[in-house]
Amino acid sequence: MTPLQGCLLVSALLFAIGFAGAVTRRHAILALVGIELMLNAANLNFIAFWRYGAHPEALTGVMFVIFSIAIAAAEAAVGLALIIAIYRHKKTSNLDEVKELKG
Amino acid sequence: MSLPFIIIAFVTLFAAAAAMSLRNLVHCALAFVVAFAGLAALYLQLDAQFVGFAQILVYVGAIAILIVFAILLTRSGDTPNEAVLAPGWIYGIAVSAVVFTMLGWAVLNSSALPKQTPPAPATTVKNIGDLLMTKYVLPLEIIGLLLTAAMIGAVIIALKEPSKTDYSGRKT
Amino acid sequence: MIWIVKNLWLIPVLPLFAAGIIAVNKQPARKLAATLAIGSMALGFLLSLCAFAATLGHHGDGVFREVFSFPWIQFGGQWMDIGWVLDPLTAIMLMMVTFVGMLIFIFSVGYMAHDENFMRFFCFLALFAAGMLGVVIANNLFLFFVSWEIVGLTSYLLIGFWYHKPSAAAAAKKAFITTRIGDLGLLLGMVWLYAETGTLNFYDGGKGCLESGALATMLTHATIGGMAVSTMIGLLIFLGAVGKSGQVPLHVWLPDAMEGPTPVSALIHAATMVAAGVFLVARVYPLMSVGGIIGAHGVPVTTSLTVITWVGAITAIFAASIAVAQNDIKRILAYSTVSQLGYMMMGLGVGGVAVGMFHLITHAFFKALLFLGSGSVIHGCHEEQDVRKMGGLKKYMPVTFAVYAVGMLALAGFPLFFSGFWSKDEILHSAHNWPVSHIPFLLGCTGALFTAFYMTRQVALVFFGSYRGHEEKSAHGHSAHAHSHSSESSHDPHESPAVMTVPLIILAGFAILLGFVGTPAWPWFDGYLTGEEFKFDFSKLTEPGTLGLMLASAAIVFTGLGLGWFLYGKRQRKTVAEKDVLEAAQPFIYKLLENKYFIDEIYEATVIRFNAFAAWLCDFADQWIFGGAVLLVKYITVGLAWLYRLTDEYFVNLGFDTGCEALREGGGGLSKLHTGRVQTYLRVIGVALVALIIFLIWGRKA
Amino acid sequence: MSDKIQQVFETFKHLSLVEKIDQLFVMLKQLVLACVPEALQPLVSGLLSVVLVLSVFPGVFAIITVIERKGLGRIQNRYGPNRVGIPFTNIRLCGFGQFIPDGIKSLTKEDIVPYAADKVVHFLAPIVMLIPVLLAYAVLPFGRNMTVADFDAGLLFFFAVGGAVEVSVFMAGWSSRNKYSLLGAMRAIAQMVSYEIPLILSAVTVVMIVGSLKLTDIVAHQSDYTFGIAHWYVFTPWGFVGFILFFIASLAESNRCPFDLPEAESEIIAGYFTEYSGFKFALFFLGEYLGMFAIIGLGVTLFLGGWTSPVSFLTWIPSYVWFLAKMIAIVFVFIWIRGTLPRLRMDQLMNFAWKFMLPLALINIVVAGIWHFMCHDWQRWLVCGAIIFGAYLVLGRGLMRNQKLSKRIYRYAE
Repeated sequence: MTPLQGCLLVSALLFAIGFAGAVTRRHAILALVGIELMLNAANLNFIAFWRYGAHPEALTGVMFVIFSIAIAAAEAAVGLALIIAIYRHKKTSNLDEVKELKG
Repeated sequence: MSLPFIIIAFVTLFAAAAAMSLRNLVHCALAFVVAFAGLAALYLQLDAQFVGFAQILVYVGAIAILIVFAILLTRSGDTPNEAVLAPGWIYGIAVSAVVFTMLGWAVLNSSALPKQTPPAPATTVKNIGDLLMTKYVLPLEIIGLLLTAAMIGAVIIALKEPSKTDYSGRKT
Repeated sequence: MIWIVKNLWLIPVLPLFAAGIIAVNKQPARKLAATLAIGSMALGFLLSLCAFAATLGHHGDGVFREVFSFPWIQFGGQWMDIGWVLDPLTAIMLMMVTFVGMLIFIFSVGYMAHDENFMRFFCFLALFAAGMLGVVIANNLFLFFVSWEIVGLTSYLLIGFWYHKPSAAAAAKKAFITTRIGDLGLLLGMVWLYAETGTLNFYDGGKGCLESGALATMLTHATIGGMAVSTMIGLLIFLGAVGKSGQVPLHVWLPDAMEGPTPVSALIHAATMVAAGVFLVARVYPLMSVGGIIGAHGVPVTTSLTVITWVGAITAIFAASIAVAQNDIKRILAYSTVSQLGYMMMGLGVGGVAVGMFHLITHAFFKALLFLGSGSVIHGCHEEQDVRKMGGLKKYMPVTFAVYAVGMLALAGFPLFFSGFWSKDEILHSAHNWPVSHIPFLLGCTGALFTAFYMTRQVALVFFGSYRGHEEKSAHGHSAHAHSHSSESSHDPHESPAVMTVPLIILAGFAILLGFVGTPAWPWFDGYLTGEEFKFDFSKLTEPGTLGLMLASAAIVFTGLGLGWFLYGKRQRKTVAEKDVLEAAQPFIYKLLENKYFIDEIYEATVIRFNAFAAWLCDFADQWIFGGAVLLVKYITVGLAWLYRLTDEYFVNLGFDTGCEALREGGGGLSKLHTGRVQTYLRVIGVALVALIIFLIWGRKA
Repeated sequence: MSDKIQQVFETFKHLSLVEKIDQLFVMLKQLVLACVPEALQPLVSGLLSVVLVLSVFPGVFAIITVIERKGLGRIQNRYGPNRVGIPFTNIRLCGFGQFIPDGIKSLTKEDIVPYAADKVVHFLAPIVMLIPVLLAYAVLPFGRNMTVADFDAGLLFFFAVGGAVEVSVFMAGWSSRNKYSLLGAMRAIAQMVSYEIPLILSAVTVVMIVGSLKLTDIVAHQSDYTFGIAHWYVFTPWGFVGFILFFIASLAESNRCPFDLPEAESEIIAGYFTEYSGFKFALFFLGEYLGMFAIIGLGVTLFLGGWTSPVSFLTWIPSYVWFLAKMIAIVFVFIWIRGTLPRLRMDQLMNFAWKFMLPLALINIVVAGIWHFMCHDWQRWLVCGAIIFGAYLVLGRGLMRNQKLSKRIYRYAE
C-alpha cells in the first residue's frame, strides 16, 4: 500500500464516518458536524493528491483546500445560524421534527 | 506509511468516530476538535504546513467555538435521555458502509493512482501568497465576498426577532 | 392719492372680519358678536365720514373721482383688475349704509335679545354689510357682481333665518330665485360689456367702460333692431336692478321677504339692499344716458332711460294700490317700499342721478325708521303683525308713536318739514318736465295720493282707537290662564327698551332734517353729486313752475291724508273680524288689491307650471330615451359577457383544467417521495454516490 | 565525536567577545548536540529548547507574580509582600521569595472536583490550556539564532495555537456545571474572538511590509539603524497605530484589566476557573501568565524589533537580554494599567472592539499599503499620519456619540 493509498483510505473512512453521523444522528448540529467531516475528508484527498501527484509546484490542491476551508467556515456560520433560528422558532433542533417540507 | 502517520490517522479516525457517536453533544464537539487537530497534523505530515495551520486556526479556533456556542444556544448541552439516533438509522449505517466499501475497493484496485512517491515539494508560504495574488486572485475576491455575505446572512438569520408584544401585554 | 382712497377697502373688510370672527366663535358669545358687528360698522362710519370729507369742496371743478385698481386674476393673456372708486356717489352711499346699518344693528340687539341664534344673526348681518359696502365701493363690475351676490346670499340666509317656519323657508327660496332671474341679465350684460370694451373697470383714467372712449365705441355698434350695443347692455344691467329692487314684474319676492326678522326687513328690504338696484343704475348712468337727446332741463333721453322711467312709474302706482288693501303691518310697508323704489327708478329715468339718489337717501332713513318702528310695535304687541288686531297703541307706546308719525309723514310727503316731501317733489318736478310723455307724472301723482292714504290708514288702525288684541287672546286663553298666572297687564302692549327707541329717535331726526339738503332753493345734493356750481337762492322756491307743483303735490298729500283719516281715523273699527270700509264699498276692487292683482297666482299658472312641465319633460327624456340607450348597451354587454363565459368555460378552460388536474395528481404522487426529513435525502444521495462510483469504474473498464 | 566538537568551536572562533556572549546558548546547544548520535539530534535539539523555555518562562512568571503584587501594593499605597526571603536564611530580598511558598501552597492544596462536574473534561481543561500556550513559544525568536522551530508560517502557527486556548476555556467553564463558570467562559470566549480580529489585522500590516510570515524575517527587517535609531515598526505611523491596537488587543486576549470581565471577582467570582483548586488552579494561573508573556513576546517581535537594541551604541548588550527586557517592560505597563484603570462593561467592551478597533485596524492596513508604495520621503509620513489621525478622530467621535454624560442610570440584571 502506497502512502497515497493510505491517505485515500483514511479519507474514505473519514467520509464514511461523517456520512453515517450526518445520516443517523437526530441532532441538527451533529448532522452539520458530519458534513464538515465529509468536507475535510475531501480536503485530505486534495492534499494527498497534491503531495503525491505529478505537479506539486502548481499548488492546485493546496489552493483548493484553502478555498474549501474558507467556504466551510462560511457554511458553518450560516448553517449554525439557521439551526439557531429554527430552534428559536420551533423549540427543537431535532431533524426529524423539522419536516414542514413533507410532500 | 510512516509510524507517525498511522498514529495520527488512528487518532483522527477515532476522534471522528467519537464525534459522531457520543451521546453528549459537547463531548461530540470536543472530539470533533481533536479530529480536526488530527487532520491538521496529517496535513503537516503531508508537508502542507500552511494548510495545516490554517486548518487549526479555522476549525479549532473558529468553527469549534461556533459549534459549542450553537450547542449552548439550542440548550442541548446536557446528555439527552431519549434516543439520539434518527429513526431508520440502520439504513444510514448500511448506506455509509456500502459507500466506504465502494470507495475503499476503488482506491485499492485503481490503476490510475501513481505508484512512486515523489520527494517533498519545496513550497513556501510566499509561493502560496504569490499564486493567491496572481492566478487565483479572482477566486480569492469571490471568497472574500462570500465570507462577507455569509457573515451578514448569519447575523440576520440569527438576529432576535423584535418581540411582537402589543400594549395589552399579550404575546402574539 | 389721498390715504382714504387707498384704504377704502377697509370699510367692507371690517364687517367681513367681524363676520368671520363671529362665525368661528363658540355659540354663547353674544356680547362679543354684537360688539364686533356694531364696532365694525361704527369704524366703517368713521372711515366713511373721512371719505365724505375728502369728496367735499369740489363744486365747480367737476366731479371728484379717485380710483385704485390692481390686477387680480389672469385668464388668457389678460389680467382682470379689481379696485375701488371714491366719488360723491360712493361717499354718500357709504355714509348712508354704515350709519343706517349701525343704527339697525343697535336696534337688533334689543329686538333679537331672546333669540337663541343671536350669534348667527349678527354674523349674517355683518356679512351683509360687508357685501353691501363692497357693492358701493366697487370700481369694477366684476367686484360689484361678487359683492352683489354676497348681498343676495345673505338676503336669502336672513329671510330664511327662522327656517323652521315653512313660510320663511319658502320666502327665502322665492327671493333667491327671483333675484337670480334679474342677476342673469346682469351677468349677460357684464359679459357683453367685457366683450365690447375689454374692461370691466368703471373708471380707469380714460380706459374704463363708463368713460367716453368705451361709450363711444359701444354707441357706434348696432345690434338687433338697430339698437346700439350700449342700449342693450344697459337694459340687461337694468334687469339686474329690476330683480334686486323689486320692480314689476320681479317684485313678488319683496313682500314675502317680510318673513325675516324685522331688523332684516328694515336693513335689507327697505334701506340698503333694495337700494342697490337703484344704485346700480345710478352707477352705470353714463352707459344708460349715452347718446341721448338732451331735453329741456338738461336731462338726456334714451331708450334705456325711457324703459327705466316706465317701469318705475308702473311699479310706483301698482305697488301703492296694493298697499291700500293689506292688513299686515310689514306687508303694507313692503309694498310701500316697492312703490318708493319705483319712484326712485322713475327719478333716475326722468331727472338723472341726483334726483333718484336723493330720494334713495331720504327714503332709506324714513323707511328704516318706519320698519324699525313697526318692529317696535310688533315687539310690543307680542309678535303680532295684523293691524286689525292692534289699535290704540298711542297710549301704550308714546315714543314709538311719535317717531312712527314722523316716518309716516315723511313717507307721505307732508309739505315743507319732512324730507320725503322734498325728494318726491323733485321727482315729480322732473317727471313733469319729461319731454317724452306726461303719463309717468300722472301715475306718480296718483301713487302719492295712494301713499298718503294707506299710511294714514295704517297709523289710524295701529295707534288710534282702542286695543283690539285682547279679543282673540281671551277667546282661547282660558286654559293658559290656569297655569301661567300671567297677569292681565302682561298682555297689554308695552313700550320698547331704550336700545330700540334711541335709534328710532335718531332716525326720526334725520327723516326730518335730510330734506333740507336738496330743496330747490339750496340744491346742495344735486351740486354735490354732479359737481356743478350752485348757490343759495330762495327765490327759486317761488318760481311759478316749482311753486305750482309744490302746491299741487301738497294738495294731493292732504287729500290722501284727509281721506284716510275720514275713512279709518274718525270711525275706528270695533272688532277684528269687522269688514274693511273699502271692502264694504267696493268688494271686487278690494279683493283684487288684497290679492295683489293675483300676480302670484298668474305666475303659478304660467311660469311655474311651465317650469314643472319642462322638468317633467326632462325626467321623461332621462328615463326613457337616455335610460333606454343605457339599458340597450347594458343588454349588449351582458350578452357578450355570456358568450365569452361560454367560450372560456367550455373551450379554453376545459383543456387547461384537464392538464392542471393531471399535473396535480402527478405532483401529488411525486410528493410522497418527499418525507421532509433531510437525512432521508442524504441517504438517497449516498446510494447515488455508490451508483456513480460503480458507473465510473465500469465506464473506465469499458 | 571530538572532531564534531572541534568543528563547533571552529564555527564560533572568529566571533568577538560580545558576539560570543550573545551566542552563548546557541554555542552550548551545538556542543551538546555534537555529543549525541546523528539520529537522535532532532529530538535532543527539540528537548533542549523546550527545557530552556520551560525553565526560563515559568521562572519569569514566578518573579513577575511577586513584582505584580508589590507593584499593585505601591500603586494602592500599601506595601505588598515584603517578608519572605530565601528559605532557611535571614535574607529577606524585599519579599521576592514570596513565590516559593505561594507555589508550594498551590501545589499541595486539596484538589476538589465538583460532584456534578464532567470529570474528564474538567481534568483535561487546564492541560489543554497550557499546551497551546507553550506551543506558541516555539516560534518566538528570543535572541539572535535562538528560535525553537522557525516555521515558514510562524505567525500563522502562533495564532492557530492561540485559538486552542478558547476551547480550553470553554471546557473549563462548561465542565464545572457552575453558572458563574459558564458565564465567565462565555464572556472570555466572546472577548477573545472579538479581540482576535484586531490583533491579527494589526499583525497583518507587518506581514504586508515584510512579505513573510516568518518571525525571524520580521526581526531581521527591523535590525537596521538610521542615525543610530533602530528601524522598529513602532516608529512608523502604521506601526505605531498597529502597536497600540496590538497592545490593547493583547490586554484583552490575556484577560487583563481593564478587560478582565471573564474573571471579574465582584461579578462572577473567578470566572471559568471558579471550580478549580490546587494544582489545576495553578496550571490555569501559569497558563494565563505564560499566554500573556507569549503574546507580549509576539508584540515585541512584530513592532519593537524583537531582540534588536533600540540604539546602535547599545548593540553590545546580548540579544536575549534585550528581548526579556522589552517583554518585562511591557509587563510592567500591564501591571500599571491593572492598578489604574477600572473594569469595562460587557457592551462597552464589545462596542470598543467592533466599532473602534476593527475599523481602525482595517484603515491601518490601507495606510500600510500606502506607506509601502509611496515614495520614500517625508510626504508619506504626512499622508499616512493624516489618514490615521482623521480616522482616529472620526471613529473616536463615533464611539463617544451615544455616550451621554449625564446623571447615572442604574441598570438591573434580568
